[in-house]
Amino acid sequence: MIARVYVGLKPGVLDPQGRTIANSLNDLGFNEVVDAKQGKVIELRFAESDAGRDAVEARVKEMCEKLLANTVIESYRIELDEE
Amino acid sequence: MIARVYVGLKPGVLDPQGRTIANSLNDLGFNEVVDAKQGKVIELRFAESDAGRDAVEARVKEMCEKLLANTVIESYRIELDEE
Amino acid sequence: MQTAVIVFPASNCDRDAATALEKLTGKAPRMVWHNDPIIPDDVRFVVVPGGFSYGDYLRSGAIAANSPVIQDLKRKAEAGLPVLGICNGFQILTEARMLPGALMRNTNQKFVCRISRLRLANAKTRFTKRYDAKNEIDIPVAHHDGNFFADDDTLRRIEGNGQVVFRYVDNPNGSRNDIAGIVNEAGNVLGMMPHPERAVDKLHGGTDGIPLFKSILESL
Amino acid sequence: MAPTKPADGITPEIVAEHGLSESEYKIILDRVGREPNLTELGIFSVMWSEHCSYKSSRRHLGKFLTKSDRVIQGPGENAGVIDIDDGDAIIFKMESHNHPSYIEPYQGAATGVGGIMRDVFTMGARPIALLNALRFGAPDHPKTKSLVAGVVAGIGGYGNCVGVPTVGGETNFHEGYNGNILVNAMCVGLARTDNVFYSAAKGVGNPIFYVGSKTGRDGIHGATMASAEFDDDSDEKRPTVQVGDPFTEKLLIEACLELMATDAIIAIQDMGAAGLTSSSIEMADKGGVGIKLNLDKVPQREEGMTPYEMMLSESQERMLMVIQPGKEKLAFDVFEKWGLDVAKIGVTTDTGHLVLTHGRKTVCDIPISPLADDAPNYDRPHVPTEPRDVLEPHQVPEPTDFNDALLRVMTDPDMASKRWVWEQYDRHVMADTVDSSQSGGDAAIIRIHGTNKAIAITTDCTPRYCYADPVEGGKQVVAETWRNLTAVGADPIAITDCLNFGNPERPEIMGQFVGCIEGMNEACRAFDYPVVSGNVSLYNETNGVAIPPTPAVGGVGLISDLGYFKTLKGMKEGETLILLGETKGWLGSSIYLRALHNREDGAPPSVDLAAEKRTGDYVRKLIRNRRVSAVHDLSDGGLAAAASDMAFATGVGVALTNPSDLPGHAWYFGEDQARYLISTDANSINPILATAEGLGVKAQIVGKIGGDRIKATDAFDVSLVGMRDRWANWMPDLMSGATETV
Ligand SMILES: Nc1ncnc2c1ncn2[C@@H]1O[C@H](COP(=O)(O)OP(=O)(O)O)[C@@H](O)[C@H]1O
Ligand SMILES: [Mg+2]
Repeated sequence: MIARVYVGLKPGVLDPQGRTIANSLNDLGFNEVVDAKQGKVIELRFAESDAGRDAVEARVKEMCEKLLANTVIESYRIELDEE
Repeated sequence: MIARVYVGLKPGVLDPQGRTIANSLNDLGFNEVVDAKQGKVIELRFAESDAGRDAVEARVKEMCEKLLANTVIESYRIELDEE
Repeated sequence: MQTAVIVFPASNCDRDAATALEKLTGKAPRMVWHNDPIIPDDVRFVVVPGGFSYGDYLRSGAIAANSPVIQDLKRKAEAGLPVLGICNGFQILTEARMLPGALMRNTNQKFVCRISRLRLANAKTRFTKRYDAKNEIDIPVAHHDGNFFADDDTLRRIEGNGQVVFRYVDNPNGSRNDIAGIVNEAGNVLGMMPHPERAVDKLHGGTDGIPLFKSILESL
Repeated sequence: MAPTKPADGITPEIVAEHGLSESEYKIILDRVGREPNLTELGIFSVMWSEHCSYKSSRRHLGKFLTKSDRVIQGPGENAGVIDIDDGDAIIFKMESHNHPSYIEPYQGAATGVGGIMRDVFTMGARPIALLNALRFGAPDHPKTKSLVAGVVAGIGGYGNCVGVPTVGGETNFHEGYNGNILVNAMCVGLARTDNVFYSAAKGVGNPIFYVGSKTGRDGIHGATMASAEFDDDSDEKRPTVQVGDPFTEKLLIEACLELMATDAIIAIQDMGAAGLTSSSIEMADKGGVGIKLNLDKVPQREEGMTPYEMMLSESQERMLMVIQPGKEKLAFDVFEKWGLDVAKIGVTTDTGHLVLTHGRKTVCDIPISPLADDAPNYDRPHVPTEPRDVLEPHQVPEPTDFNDALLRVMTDPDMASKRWVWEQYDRHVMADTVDSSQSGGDAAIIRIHGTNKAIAITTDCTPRYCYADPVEGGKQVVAETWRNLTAVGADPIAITDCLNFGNPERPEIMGQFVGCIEGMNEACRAFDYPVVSGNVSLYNETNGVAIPPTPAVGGVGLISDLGYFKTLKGMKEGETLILLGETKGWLGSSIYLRALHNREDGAPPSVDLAAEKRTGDYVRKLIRNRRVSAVHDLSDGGLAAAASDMAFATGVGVALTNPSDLPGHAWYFGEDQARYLISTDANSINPILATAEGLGVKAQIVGKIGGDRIKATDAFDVSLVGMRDRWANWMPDLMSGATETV
């Protein structure tokens, strides 16, 4: 099983990285881009186990709360993939 | 239209971030995690236009090659979303 | 007076902090390793130093905030132990929720190292009393992620409580309200991006950091 | 790229792909006594590459002065070691990472910093300072900005994270580097003289330890790449570049220094270019022993790696060491505490052979001595550079507008402030930076922790002089570092160098190389200022066009008492400026000529080494006697530029005069060597002038300090703040809108 965790800034949090990307794209002549946001994807690979989907998801959620996302500024979304 | 660009290290390229994240998850007791990789998602919002999907995709590809990905060490994947 | 500096893998201002503490207390601080479950009981003041704990991978300070020693630091800070988090230390304290807000990438995306002028926003804290009538000081900054963010409610609250201690005169990183350093509500935990420990020596960064250390050490 | 599967036969194509000539291959056949297998061939090819064997340069490097009373270790080890009294030793070296930085600027520059730091802490030193000498293409070349952005971010990203201050350097722009930028990094470390570590393996049956990151397929053939020219396809080839991991480097430093405090280490060597191959062979060769490695034990990042790949990998942050038998557990414990990969991968033997096993099979068994001793050593043909005519002042047009002339000189790409660069470097970490790029000063000053003494460090090179006249240019490079150290009051001790040139197989390039070395060496001898370490980077060419010859030099000096140092900052209102040294108004190959007339012709200033010595020794004496409040040497841009630098740094104006018969442009912008500007109070003027006369040092009053303008009789008159803004904004303006990969 593989889990993909998408972490992005919460709405309302200024995203300077996104801003810079959009500006740079405009400078390069990609004027159709009006806005850009940058986030992270963390892909986790697990050891073989018989834990069910829900159990895995619950664990990944815990990882996010504890470490992978800073919920003061970020929100996250989990995707599981059986491979 | 929205484009999502996923950028990750090419296979075989050292990923110190991913390794450190995996180690840290293990330290926190998430022993089921054997490996972690960290990548980026860049979400681009476009101005209204009648450009077709293929045309947009071609442009985003150009953005990736020029700016969004460092193709010496990173590979990318584009996803388009009509909203 | 016994002080301590916490050392994480790739902390790198631990020596700077230790040098400053030794100079001002006459006694070498205890260097407490991140894996130690307990900060020794004789320690009266703790510095969480700057640097790049765990390479700043994932997010600055995130991994360090989960280390065993920080769990003990949290307990002891709640019981009143004074703590100073400098730069990466500030990032760690916010990640550990010992201080509100978060430190994001500098708006211009670049690491910035310069002497920065700070305005004392609250000169009455345990950390700033000794600045006397001075209201501007020069302290070096050196960071990539020093852009302080808190949502509107939090910002209003900390401003209202007088928790904002230092503001940049010339904001180098995009911090909201030019915030350079804040204390917790109880006033015993200070986090700041500028490096006061690099300003305790005429030959190196000036001496405007000395009153900060004196304030807190004398309050003990 | 070479095939990585074991081949049955070595074809001429495979030999050529490995950058080996037919005659070199014949020697291999002879020394091994049979046809080598692919792994063995790969090992020979990297060991005999230009990068590892110095085959074009070795015989010339041998001419350098390498000894003095203070030299503990000269060239030949990972870095040079000098004695700075009280049991303290300074260990330093400079190295290039040019090719990788052109291909992937961030990682190329970052791993360059990582590599040079490993060279220094391998020898038992804690790194205490980093410098960087950078050359980029023309500012308006389409690649320049992103290369600048990436290289600077990479240097900062690595050094800042490891926590070693980056305290100085230089940044030039010239179209000659359009296709080949230069990224030279220097590291200085501090050790105890009785605890310096060397790379010679000793004894038989001693365990060999591998420590640090796992081995991956990074940068295979990096060493041969560094020895090849670029062509138009290079952008596309994109060989696997290495990614740096400063976090692991920091752990490696702490762990190695911790183990070095015990007696567990017999020998230690970092894995730099050509990784496991060159590190194991150098250790064995220096110690006169054999080595047997079990490649199955090498920590690996990827599956299915072949012996060939493991031996040639350039994965970063790895070290090899020979451990004292019985101390294995101690070593394991230290490295595990720091969370590093550690494995015992082999032993020293008495066979004189490098023997590798993999999957229980012997995959390599070759004698070690020919790898080192029989490495090619070429006497490449060289022709000297044609001397140029000397340009007399009247042959160079005077400016119609001196204010504009000063502006053009101060905003020339090489002259403008590099704050944009050094603000991205942590210059203060470690609590001992007394002066750094911050003041724009001549040399950085780093205190020896816990003492009242310091070292001064600088890097310099003036490629346009070296191009015009390699011998004079070579002298000038060494003299300028010596002058910069002198200007802060330090006793210059020794240098390291990074010799960046084009294709040595072309006689005119080889002539530049030989000429620069000759000039450098002459200066080293005149100053008793030896070369203790260095690096050569050749084949810096694109499509047959070579870079300007660029022998970058890093100089180190000692300030034995911090009560007596000076910088270019600190002059006071009302003081007098005195110029020491002779001015003939040398405008050939000057910044003035380039900035105003877009010309780079004319012979470069000649360097009178005796005058340099006389004048420099006097300057140091003045600083020690507290006779001066600020000192700056004169170099690019001459008197006008030096005075402006001092005014910018201090925030006080200057008013210059021209007591000579020379026309204004020659007096104010001439680049005669062996000169310094000093600022002093009224009481000291006469004693200074009198003593100078006695010493045979020319001394003239050339200006006054005060006000808020930079002005000169019969020449310019501009506002200090206005000029400083233009000087300061050149680089931010250039870089605004720079697009770096995100
Ligand atoms: N790449 C760089 N990194 C750090 N400092 C730099 C860099 N480039 C220039 N500087 C700093 O800018 C100042 C001026 O540089 P330079 O003109 O080369 O000085 P000088 O001519 O005295 O050797 C010096 O203090 C130098 O250390
Ligand atoms: Mg100089």
